[in-house]
Amino acid sequence: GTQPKDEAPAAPAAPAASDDGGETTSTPEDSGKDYKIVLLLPGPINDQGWNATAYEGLQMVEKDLGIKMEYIESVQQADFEAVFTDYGSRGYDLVFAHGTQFYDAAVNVGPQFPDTFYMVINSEEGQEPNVGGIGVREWEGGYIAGIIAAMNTDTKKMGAIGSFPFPVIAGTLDAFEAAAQRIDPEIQVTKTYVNSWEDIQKGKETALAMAEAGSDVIFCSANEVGLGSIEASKTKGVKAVGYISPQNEVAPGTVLSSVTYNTPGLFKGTVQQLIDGELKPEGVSLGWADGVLDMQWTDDIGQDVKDAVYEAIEELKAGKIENPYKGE
Amino acid sequence: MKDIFNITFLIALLSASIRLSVPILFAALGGMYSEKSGVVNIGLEGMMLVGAFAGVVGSYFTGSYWIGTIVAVLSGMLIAALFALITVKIKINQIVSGVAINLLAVGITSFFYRALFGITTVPITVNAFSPVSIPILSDIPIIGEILFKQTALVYIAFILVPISHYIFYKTSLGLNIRTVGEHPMAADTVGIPVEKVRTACVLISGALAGLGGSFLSLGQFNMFVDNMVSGRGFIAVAAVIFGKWSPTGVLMASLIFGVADALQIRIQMSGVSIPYQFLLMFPYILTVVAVTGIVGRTTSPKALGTPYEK
Amino acid sequence: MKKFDIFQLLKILIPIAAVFLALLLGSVLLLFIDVNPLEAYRYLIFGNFTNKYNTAEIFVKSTPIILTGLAFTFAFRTGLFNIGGEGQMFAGAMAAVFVGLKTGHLSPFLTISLSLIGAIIAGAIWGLIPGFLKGIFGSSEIIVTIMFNYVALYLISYLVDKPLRESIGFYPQTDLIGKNAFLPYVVPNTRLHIGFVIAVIISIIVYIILWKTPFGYRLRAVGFNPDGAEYSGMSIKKSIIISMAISGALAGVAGFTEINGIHHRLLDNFSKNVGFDGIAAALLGSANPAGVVVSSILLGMLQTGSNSMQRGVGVPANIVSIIQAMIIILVLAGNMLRPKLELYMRRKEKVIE
Amino acid sequence: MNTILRMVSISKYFGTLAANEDVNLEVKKGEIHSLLGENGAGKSTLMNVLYGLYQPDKGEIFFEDKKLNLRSSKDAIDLGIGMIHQHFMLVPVHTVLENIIMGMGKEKGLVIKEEKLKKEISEIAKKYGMEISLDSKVGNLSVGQQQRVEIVKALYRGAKLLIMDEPTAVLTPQETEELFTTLKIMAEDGMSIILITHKLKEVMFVCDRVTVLRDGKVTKTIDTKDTNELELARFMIGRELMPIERKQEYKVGEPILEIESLSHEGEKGEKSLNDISLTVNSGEVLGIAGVDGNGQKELAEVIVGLMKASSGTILLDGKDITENTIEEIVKMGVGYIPEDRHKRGLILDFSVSENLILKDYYKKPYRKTLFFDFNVINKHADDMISKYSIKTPGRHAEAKKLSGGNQQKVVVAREIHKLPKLLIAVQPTRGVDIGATEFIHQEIIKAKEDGAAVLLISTELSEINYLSDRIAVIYKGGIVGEMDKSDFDENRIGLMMAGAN
Ligand SMILES: Nc1ncnc2c1ncn2[C@@H]1O[C@H](COP(=O)(O)OP(=O)(O)OP(=O)(O)O)[C@@H](O)[C@H]1O
Ligand SMILES: Nc1ncnc2c1ncn2[C@@H]1O[C@H](COP(=O)(O)OP(=O)(O)OP(=O)(O)O)[C@@H](O)[C@H]1O
Ligand SMILES: [Mg+2]
Ligand SMILES: [Mg+2]
Repeated sequence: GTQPKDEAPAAPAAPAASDDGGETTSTPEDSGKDYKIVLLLPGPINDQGWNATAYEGLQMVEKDLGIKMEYIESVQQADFEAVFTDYGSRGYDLVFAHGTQFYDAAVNVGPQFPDTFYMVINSEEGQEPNVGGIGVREWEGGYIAGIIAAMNTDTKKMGAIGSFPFPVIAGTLDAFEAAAQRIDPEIQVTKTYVNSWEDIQKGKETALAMAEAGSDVIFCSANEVGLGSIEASKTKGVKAVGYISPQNEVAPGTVLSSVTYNTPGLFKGTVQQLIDGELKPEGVSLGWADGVLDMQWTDDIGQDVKDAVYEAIEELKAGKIENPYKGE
Repeated sequence: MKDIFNITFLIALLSASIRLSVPILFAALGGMYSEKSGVVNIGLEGMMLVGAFAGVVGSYFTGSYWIGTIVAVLSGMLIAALFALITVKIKINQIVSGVAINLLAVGITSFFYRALFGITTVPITVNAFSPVSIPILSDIPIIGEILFKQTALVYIAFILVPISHYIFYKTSLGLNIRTVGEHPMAADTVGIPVEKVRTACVLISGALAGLGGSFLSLGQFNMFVDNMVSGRGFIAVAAVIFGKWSPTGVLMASLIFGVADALQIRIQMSGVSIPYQFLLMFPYILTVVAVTGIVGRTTSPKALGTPYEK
Repeated sequence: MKKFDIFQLLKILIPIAAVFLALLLGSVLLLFIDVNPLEAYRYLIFGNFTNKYNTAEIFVKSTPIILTGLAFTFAFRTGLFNIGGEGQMFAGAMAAVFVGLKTGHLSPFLTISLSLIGAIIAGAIWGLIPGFLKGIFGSSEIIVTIMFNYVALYLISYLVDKPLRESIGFYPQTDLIGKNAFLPYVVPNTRLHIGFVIAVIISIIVYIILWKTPFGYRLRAVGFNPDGAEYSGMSIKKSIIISMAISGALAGVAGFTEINGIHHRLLDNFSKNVGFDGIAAALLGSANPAGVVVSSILLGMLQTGSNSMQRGVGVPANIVSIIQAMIIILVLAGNMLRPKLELYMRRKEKVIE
Repeated sequence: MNTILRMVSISKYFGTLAANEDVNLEVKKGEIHSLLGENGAGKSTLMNVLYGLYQPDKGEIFFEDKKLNLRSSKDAIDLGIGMIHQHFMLVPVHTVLENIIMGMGKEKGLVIKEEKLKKEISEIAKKYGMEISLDSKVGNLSVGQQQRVEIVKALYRGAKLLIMDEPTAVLTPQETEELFTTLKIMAEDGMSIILITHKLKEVMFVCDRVTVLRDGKVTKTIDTKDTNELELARFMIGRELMPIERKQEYKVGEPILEIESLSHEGEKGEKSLNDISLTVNSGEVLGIAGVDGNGQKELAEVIVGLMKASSGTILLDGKDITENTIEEIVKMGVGYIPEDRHKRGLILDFSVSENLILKDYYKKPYRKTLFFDFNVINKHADDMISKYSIKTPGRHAEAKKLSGGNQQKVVVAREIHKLPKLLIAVQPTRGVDIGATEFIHQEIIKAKEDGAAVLLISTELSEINYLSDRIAVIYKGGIVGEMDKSDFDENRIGLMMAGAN
């Protein structure tokens, strides 16, 4: 089963000028390509979403940098500390932990193994000496999805499905709504949660119910559940916005376009920093401005939509838009 | 909320209920065969998962979703054969065997998916069922919309109910199954091969659970994703008990569960202020209430759960 | 004398052979994905013993399994199938967190005791309701406990989403419980907390209750033959309710050890499947407390071992669950076949003599 | 007469226990052959081997001069061997029809043709005088009726050889007589019958030859006309049976149990007890005679509190106990030997020693503070085992491992040992061999002489006659007559039991 996790990838860490030699962990001198790097995934690797894109990152690192990364999947929350401890004591250079929920454990274990760097994806914090975080402003993706959706609705009703009310998910749905209402304040967005990452039938039925109640664009942030919502949109002849993975091909004609995550690039960037000795124990937060998010367009999309999207992206890059989610 | 409870809403609700109840109905009917013969089958979940996976594999390699469905049935039977071997022949506790089968099914479906298709970010899609409108019947107002514009597998599920009823209560085969489940020793003394009957019933349960799984992957979708059964097999186990081990009872139980689930989704959308988690609980609580209020003292097959030893 | 030894030896040899066979089957899959089975199994078996920390993890893992295993055992011995260990553990966890959050400032002994009591009560209630429905209305405890697993799951989801959400209001999880409510570690620099000791003590208590007291005698009598128990003047309803409450309480303690010992806060889906592992442990251990402890440790070892196998040679998680399932099946099959083998050997011996 | 069955040198082991060892049995065509032996002698085992349920470890079976290799009872049935088991092999929730035809799919087709089957079955039933309603649920039938279902089931399958394992243990004299008439008709038709019973009188009356088993071995095969009851008993138990003399006069004490217009309604509202009034005094045995299923079980269970009376009062020692729970009634000193030891009397999975404290488990001295005192419990068990000569591998053996007769002794020992004020004994010697019967009878008399009031409920008139000081007859839930022992007349009572006045 899939574990609780936060949803979203990020991209090549900002180049960020390295300060003094402080606490960097890997030693550039002996970069004889013999790095020991591992990727910890909270769920199964073929979840068609969060974990699967991480795996793509692993493959990219291997292809582009020639460094073989290991991975382990479905790591249970109860085992986080044990796993960190194990890799620390075995002298790994870099441990990727693919989800914020790893952060506490990383902070607890980190200090015992100063030679290992723990990089927690989706964490916006880091801690001396060796825990870093790369947060992804996932809501920025939701925002763009909201614009695409809003410009394709006739009924002025749309549906947004989330897995769990985690901040990233809730923020994404909220941003989706905010963007849509910016386009047209009359638009109503129905938001629901399914408490699952994998119950594809529930995703489908939820989207069907939304369509039956008048929504004509569906958006979903919940891994496999999203495939269910796309299937429902196809059945009902309404539209969907693809998310995370390039999903245009899942249902051509139904998926308007996909907002995708460049997770692979994010891994590559971090490994590059390791090689360059530039890893820093701090948290960064990445979004459109950092190339973490991307668009997969279909031919059905008109130029007006593209223009509106690019305009919004520019605003996001400029930091002119705030995350509508403020926590509970 | 205002315009929600009208006739279109009702139609939509009931068709959703049917879709949601069909996988449960398939598996629960299967579970009923197994339980009627005295074998508790907690492994339905795993058997469904195997069916869901095998259906996609079959359709992928042959291009035919019907062949896919047959492959699903056969694969369900294959894993059921293992279950029968360990529970009926070797007589390992049926509950723990079921738990092990579920664990195994999660593992092998995921393993073989990766072995065949690699690790994908977008799932492999295959040919799958599309809804078939039954001529004339589908034109009946309301009912036609709800009942007769479904995929072929839905019709099969519902036809299986009267067929099972006939088998259980009108044929000697059914009598033998019931005898084995009530009093295996008595069955033995009249020459009914207890272990063979149980094995056959477990195989049937695997076949039907496999069908239920393929309904998910081929009837509702055209793809397999890990763990896509998501607990429906456990609900089916409950539906067997809830339905008092009778085909019509199982049908009712599955439908009630389907309605509850469909309703839950719609209430959540209507924007009521009940936390959504409580709505998600609703079908489960309803089952408890129904089991307590309606079913009452259950009369399970007497020998249920006990391996037969001379 | 010689006879005795052989049969004692069989008790150990057969499970070992069963595990060996399971590994042999697993190695086919491993070869298929180009992993050297010998190396993988070196990690599986010895991976845990390379350092103190990993070895301690075995017991960390087995702690909640022992408790949910005892929960199943207790109900099983009194004629009930409690499939709800998972939900009862969740209930215990909810209470433990609540108490830990509210009383974390008290002295460690006090706050830990209160958490434990809270978990016991909550688990007991979560078991008592199905017991009550069974006793009064005859509702199948199997169904109700399965349903209650889901209800508990969603209840946690609600608690961490709304009322108990961490004070900064960000993640759907509770705040950390007070430091004083953390279970003390028994081996330094490991995560082995006192919960393991508690679990072992509880298993002894369960044994004593069931087999050494009139109270347990009565519950068992109702379990084996309700008609006979009724005839001798015992109330069946009361017994069922009491048994389920105790069974639930035992699983509730697992929630306590997981929260106060490991997670220190409540989150969605924590320690998933421990309830089902407990069922396996109970039946692998022939539903007696000593057996439960031993088989829980074995399952714990299997889990940590397979983690270490995953880490060591990159065996995917799905093969791990296949191997685990095979081990459970084959060890139980071995147990079932042992008496037949013994009989066969005994008879042979008799003929020879 | 030619031989239909020869079992040669049959051995069958359970674990290391030899249930049958080198047993030879020969049955001729058209004969009624009795198989005799104490509880646990190996009779049922031998028959189960013959019926294909057990595979023998050694030996050969010849049926109609063909050597058999039976793999299951299906094989035996196909050859024309029928068996009526000691414990009925009927499914309570099935109808009579379903019970009769179950397993016959091969012969009768996949689809059940109800009307046709009913006609065929009714014909056979009529021929042997065993009409039964085919639509009733077997669970609602009396034991006697169930017996008929079993017989028709075997006949319908076309048995040439019919094995009957203790068929008369639960029948009334009339039913037994009817059964024997039927058996004789069958034998005349050329059918062979193997009859297992513990009642020597029946053996002498109906059987042509007898084979006696002891400890799994044959001790004798003999024509009934060449032997007598006493000799048969000696073959069985290896010693003389010495019936004890019964003192005819007795001293009646205070009334202990007083029942006033007691009624009870069953689940469907039918009256199972109808306005019963009875008194049992200290120091006497009141025997209740009656055909099984006429309210005996309800009478006993209402008194002890297992069922609730719908009207009337029950006084124990002058105190009204009508509304009391069974727990309270047990505590007031009521001993109860239930009709069905497997269902009520024992926890079969508990050890002998545990079963012996079933009603006193929470009392001192078995308990010290919160815990059991196993020294006391074990000593108690050993005492009981030796005093009541219970044959068991040991006090720790599970009750289910004991033979039926020894299981009964455990119940009797437990209920009598406590010196109850009131002892309710229902069918106290059902299925028990003559040695053990004799012993149980002695114990009941001893209890009475020690001052207990005994309510004896039995379908066996000889037992009623032997033990009772006064006798009442129950019919359709009401008492149809009461008499002193001196007025005992088997015929008259038999008629009253059948409802005649
Ligand atoms: N399935 C079995 N497993 C182990 N032991 C058995 C089994 N069946 C019978 N026995 C033992 O074999 C012996 C013979 O039993 P059997 O039932 O044949 O006796 P029986 O002569 O029919 O006695 P009864 O008069 O009480 O019916 C007994 O000691 C009994 O305990
Ligand atoms: N699992 C077992 N192990 C050992 N002995 C057994 C077992 N099951 C049954 N027995 C014994 O096998 C014999 C045959 O069983 P059966 O049920 O026919 O009882 P029985 O002795 O004939 O009793 P009853 O007189 O109550 O009718 C009995 O003596 C019983 O105690
Ligand atoms: Mg017998
Ligand atoms: Mg007997």
